[in-house]
Amino acid sequence: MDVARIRKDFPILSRTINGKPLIYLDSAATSQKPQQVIDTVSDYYERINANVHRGAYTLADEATTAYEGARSRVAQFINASSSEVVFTRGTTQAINMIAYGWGLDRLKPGDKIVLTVAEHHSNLVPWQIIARHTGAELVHLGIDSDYRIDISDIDRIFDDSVKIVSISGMSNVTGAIGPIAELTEAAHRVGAIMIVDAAQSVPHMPTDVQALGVDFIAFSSHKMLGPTGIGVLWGKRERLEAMEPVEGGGEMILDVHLQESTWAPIPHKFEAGTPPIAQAVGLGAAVDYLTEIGMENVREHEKQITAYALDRLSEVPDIKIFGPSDVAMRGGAVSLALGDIHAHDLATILDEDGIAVRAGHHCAKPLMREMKAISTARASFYIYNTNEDVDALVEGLHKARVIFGL
Amino acid sequence: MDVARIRKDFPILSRTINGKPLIYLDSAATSQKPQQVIDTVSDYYERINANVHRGAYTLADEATTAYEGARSRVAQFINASSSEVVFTRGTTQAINMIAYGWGLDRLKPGDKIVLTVAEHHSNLVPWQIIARHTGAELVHLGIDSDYRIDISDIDRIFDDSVKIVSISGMSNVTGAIGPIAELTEAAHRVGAIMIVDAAQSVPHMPTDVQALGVDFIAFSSHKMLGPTGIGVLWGKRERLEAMEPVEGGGEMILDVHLQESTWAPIPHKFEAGTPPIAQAVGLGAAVDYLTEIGMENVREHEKQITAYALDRLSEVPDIKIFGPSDVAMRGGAVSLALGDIHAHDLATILDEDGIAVRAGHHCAKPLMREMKAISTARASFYIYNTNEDVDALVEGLHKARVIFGL
Amino acid sequence: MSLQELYRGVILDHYRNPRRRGKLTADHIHTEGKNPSCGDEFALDVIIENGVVTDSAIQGQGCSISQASGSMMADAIIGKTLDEVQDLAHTFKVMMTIEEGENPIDPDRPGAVLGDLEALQGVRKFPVRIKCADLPWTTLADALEQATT
Amino acid sequence: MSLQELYRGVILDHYRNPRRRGKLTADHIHTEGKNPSCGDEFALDVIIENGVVTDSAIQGQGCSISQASGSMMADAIIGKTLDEVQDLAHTFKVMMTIEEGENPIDPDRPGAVLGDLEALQGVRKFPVRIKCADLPWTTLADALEQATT
Ligand SMILES: Cc1ncc(COP(=O)(O)O)c(C=O)c1O
Ligand SMILES: Cc1ncc(COP(=O)(O)O)c(C=O)c1O
Repeated sequence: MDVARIRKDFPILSRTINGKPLIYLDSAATSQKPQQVIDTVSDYYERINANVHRGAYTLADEATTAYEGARSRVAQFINASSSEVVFTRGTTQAINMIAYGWGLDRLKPGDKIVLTVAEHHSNLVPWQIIARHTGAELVHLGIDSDYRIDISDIDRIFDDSVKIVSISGMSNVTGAIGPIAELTEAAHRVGAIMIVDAAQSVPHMPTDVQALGVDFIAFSSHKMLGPTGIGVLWGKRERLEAMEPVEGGGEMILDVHLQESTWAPIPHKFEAGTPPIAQAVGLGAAVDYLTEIGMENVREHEKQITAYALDRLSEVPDIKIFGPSDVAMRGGAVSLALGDIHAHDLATILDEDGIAVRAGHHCAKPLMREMKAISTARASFYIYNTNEDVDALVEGLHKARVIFGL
Repeated sequence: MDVARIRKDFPILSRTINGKPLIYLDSAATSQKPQQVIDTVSDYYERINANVHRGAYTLADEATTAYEGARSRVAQFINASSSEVVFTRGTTQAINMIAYGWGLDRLKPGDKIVLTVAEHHSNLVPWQIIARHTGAELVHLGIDSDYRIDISDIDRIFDDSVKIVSISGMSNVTGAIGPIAELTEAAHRVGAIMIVDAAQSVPHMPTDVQALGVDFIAFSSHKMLGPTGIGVLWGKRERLEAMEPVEGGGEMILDVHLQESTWAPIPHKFEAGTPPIAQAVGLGAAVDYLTEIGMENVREHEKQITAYALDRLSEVPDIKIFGPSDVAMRGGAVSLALGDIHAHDLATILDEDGIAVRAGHHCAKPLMREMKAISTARASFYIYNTNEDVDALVEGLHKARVIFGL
Repeated sequence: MSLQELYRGVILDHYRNPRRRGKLTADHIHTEGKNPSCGDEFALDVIIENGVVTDSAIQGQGCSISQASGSMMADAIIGKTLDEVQDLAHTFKVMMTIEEGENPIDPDRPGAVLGDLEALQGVRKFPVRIKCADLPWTTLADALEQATT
Repeated sequence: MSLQELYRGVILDHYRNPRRRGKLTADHIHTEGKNPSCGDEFALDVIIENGVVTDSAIQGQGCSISQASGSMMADAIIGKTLDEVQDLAHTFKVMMTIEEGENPIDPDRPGAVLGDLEALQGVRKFPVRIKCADLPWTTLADALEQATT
């Protein structure tokens, strides 16, 4: 994998921040975009733009072909069939769609939804809302001392009352890879559906939904080189067919009468209204870009850089790292605290040197409480990051220690 | 208004279709985009791209400023305050948000939702879904012989059981402008909330939510020169504050615990997950573009071209036009049928000359039934259309008559 | 000029005077198809006795291409065995570039292979319209599947 | 160098040794503020007798800027009349470019106008952080509103 060549594709990397070249270490929040993706979107608007699915003229047909072509590329990317790929606004909307579409009519008091304390708010709050509407109960698996999900108790927890299990494939805070295989086995044993919040895993490692064996996964375009405003809900055909659409409107119907309507086949029944067309086309280009590099190579590159980062960071006095130390068990999101320096101050100090890291609760407040951290600074890596970026980070941390008199 | 100069801003207008210059008459489905909007989106990705609201570094701050700046420009465009502007995926999602967020907890059997037979599926199906969940009842106002909403019966229909009224500001099929003032008065008299599906009206005429006096409006960016993948829900402050968020996730929370959460203030409580950031910024540029032209001028231009079209089209033998003849009562979406030529065939014949018109039910099947039309061809105009475009359309219709031996 | 090729006289004739329009009363198989994108609808009644199509009738509404294709199809299948109907469908779909194969049509002997149906050849140049021509054939495929299970 | 200006010794001192940290027991006004974007939290207890602030205490957690600003504020308001506190808040917000006005600070006489609070001047160069410095002052504004209604 030729990182130097890859970097040339990302126009933002030639920007300077406070007079220093940008060192972007916040890809877990959102990734940067290669020129190929940016140009694909512009080109769509400049040459093809029309509404999809409803037109008998050339442009409308080209737009539909571009939109549906993006769907089949995304499907291929995760080894799924096109009709199982639903375009949503993002991971968050996808999870909400499952919560409402699967949960609202099916769940009843006493039913259980199994989550973990390490989930992103997007995989906590929708279930709280559905629990309130249905009387179902939320159960949360804990984390162990290595920041991984503790599954020692699952035999006790999983009984027939468990209807839904939803956990993240990779934590956006600790980087820990989730115990998908074990939980899928446990979920299916009791007849529950298994959902993976794949917002962090799909962008950073190969994903094969057939091999995973789960029922639903959700991910976002903007974290995998694609445009904002679009994400993906993948579901097994029979699950999608059995699920109710949440939103009603144009495109998702077969027929509409004044009092009632029938739904289009999947995936369209879940895509009410004009979809994010240009964004889908852009996501298609992002998927092409990643496929060209090879997701195995993406994963290897990130393992290497994360190992280097964990190693170099351990040199810094007063540092605490929240996450597994074995890179085989984790992705490239590295959360840390440095002495009594607040993460927000750390971010400001690093920003002076052009280094962008996230500071805060990373939309995972329950996990922060669990880890007894109010906020952490997080550096996260992607295909355009280098060991030199890590060096700059380490140097910045040393500087922060000096400024704060540590 | 200098249409020739405006046309130069739209790169797609220099495209040829089947060897002929594109004549785009489908802006009611989606509008074309000026270079200014396309470049704003590219520039965002090339220079600023970061996730919003959660960053302490320069890029994240710039991204947040760009995103929130777009919100305040949209607010100004409709004379609202920023905190009342919620970014959604589009009109469809906005209406669904009101249906679920206002209706799910409040409606009960016997309550009525007043709609019309002329609504777009996006303003029919969400209410059917909520009616099913709550037991509320749907009541539909009819249309009169001039294709306008028949309000002769509203005194009988409006009583205390009416809780929600939702109608379109301008029909995407007939072009008819909705009786907003009369229905708002009737709705508020019985304590119901008044919603306007403004998908067709906001792009084509000045909108002042203060003057309208309604409770909610919904519209889509892609129909008003902006990117796909984003739309707007505007609501009166007290209404938004009283409404439940539908989707849960990041960004929309104040605090999250394992079992329950509290919501951020409006508008954020309705924006779960990473929002369509680049799309918001693009919509901001679209709003700037329209403001520069002046919405009064947009409306005047469209009245002129629609009057010309209605006049020229009436020359064509065997034609039937579905919509009001007085341009003061209507916008620029002109639906028509030509003898026994199916709309789909008409669209194909026109496409041979580069003319893009929509054919079908226009996501308004109940209205089509009401009008006893299975499908119509629809030409719709925007700022870049000229009388010559209308001439080409008329010529194409004559040609279709010859091909079909009329 | 390709529009002329698309809208040949025989197509407009089938559109305006559809053959076998109506419903069957004797025991029959009924299947329906829709093109939600353009609103075309088509329904087929068919009677199959001893592996041979003995009667057919069609209902529906839509564009000239879908309706003419259905009218021609309803006529063409009469008296054919199920295998022959399958062959016909395949030949049609190859002509329409829906299935793989070499175009079976001989330009020097119009109508020799598919009869009236050959008039739909012009649709090949209008990819958007191919699904219109194909709609009746998906209802036929459904009917054949019902007949053999 | 502007980072040094931002993180002056007096700020780090207030961050690490916040003045008036704790809760009041006597009758007092309590207000709270949050910056959801960065997680900063701040809460203020204040006693106002005869139009004069007689006691204050602070709670909360967050970055050095928000916590130092709160510590300094809690000290600065003691003994001031409500009008004087309003003036102080306005002067502070002008210094932070949150409200309009000419920067009240005289660089030749550091501390002359706002005391320790002047150390927060450096925040002006970090627009992202201005809301951190301002957080305690929004809780103060809420407290003043409660006191006067
Ligand atoms: C009147 C009307 N309402 C609602 C919509 C739905 O808008 P969208 O598809 O952008 O959600 C449209 C456009 O398709 C429309 O014309
Ligand atoms: C693990 C995880 N889940 C869900 C999300 C939500 O994704 P989005 O904000 O794109 O909807 C994120 C990213 O913010 C994430 O990291």
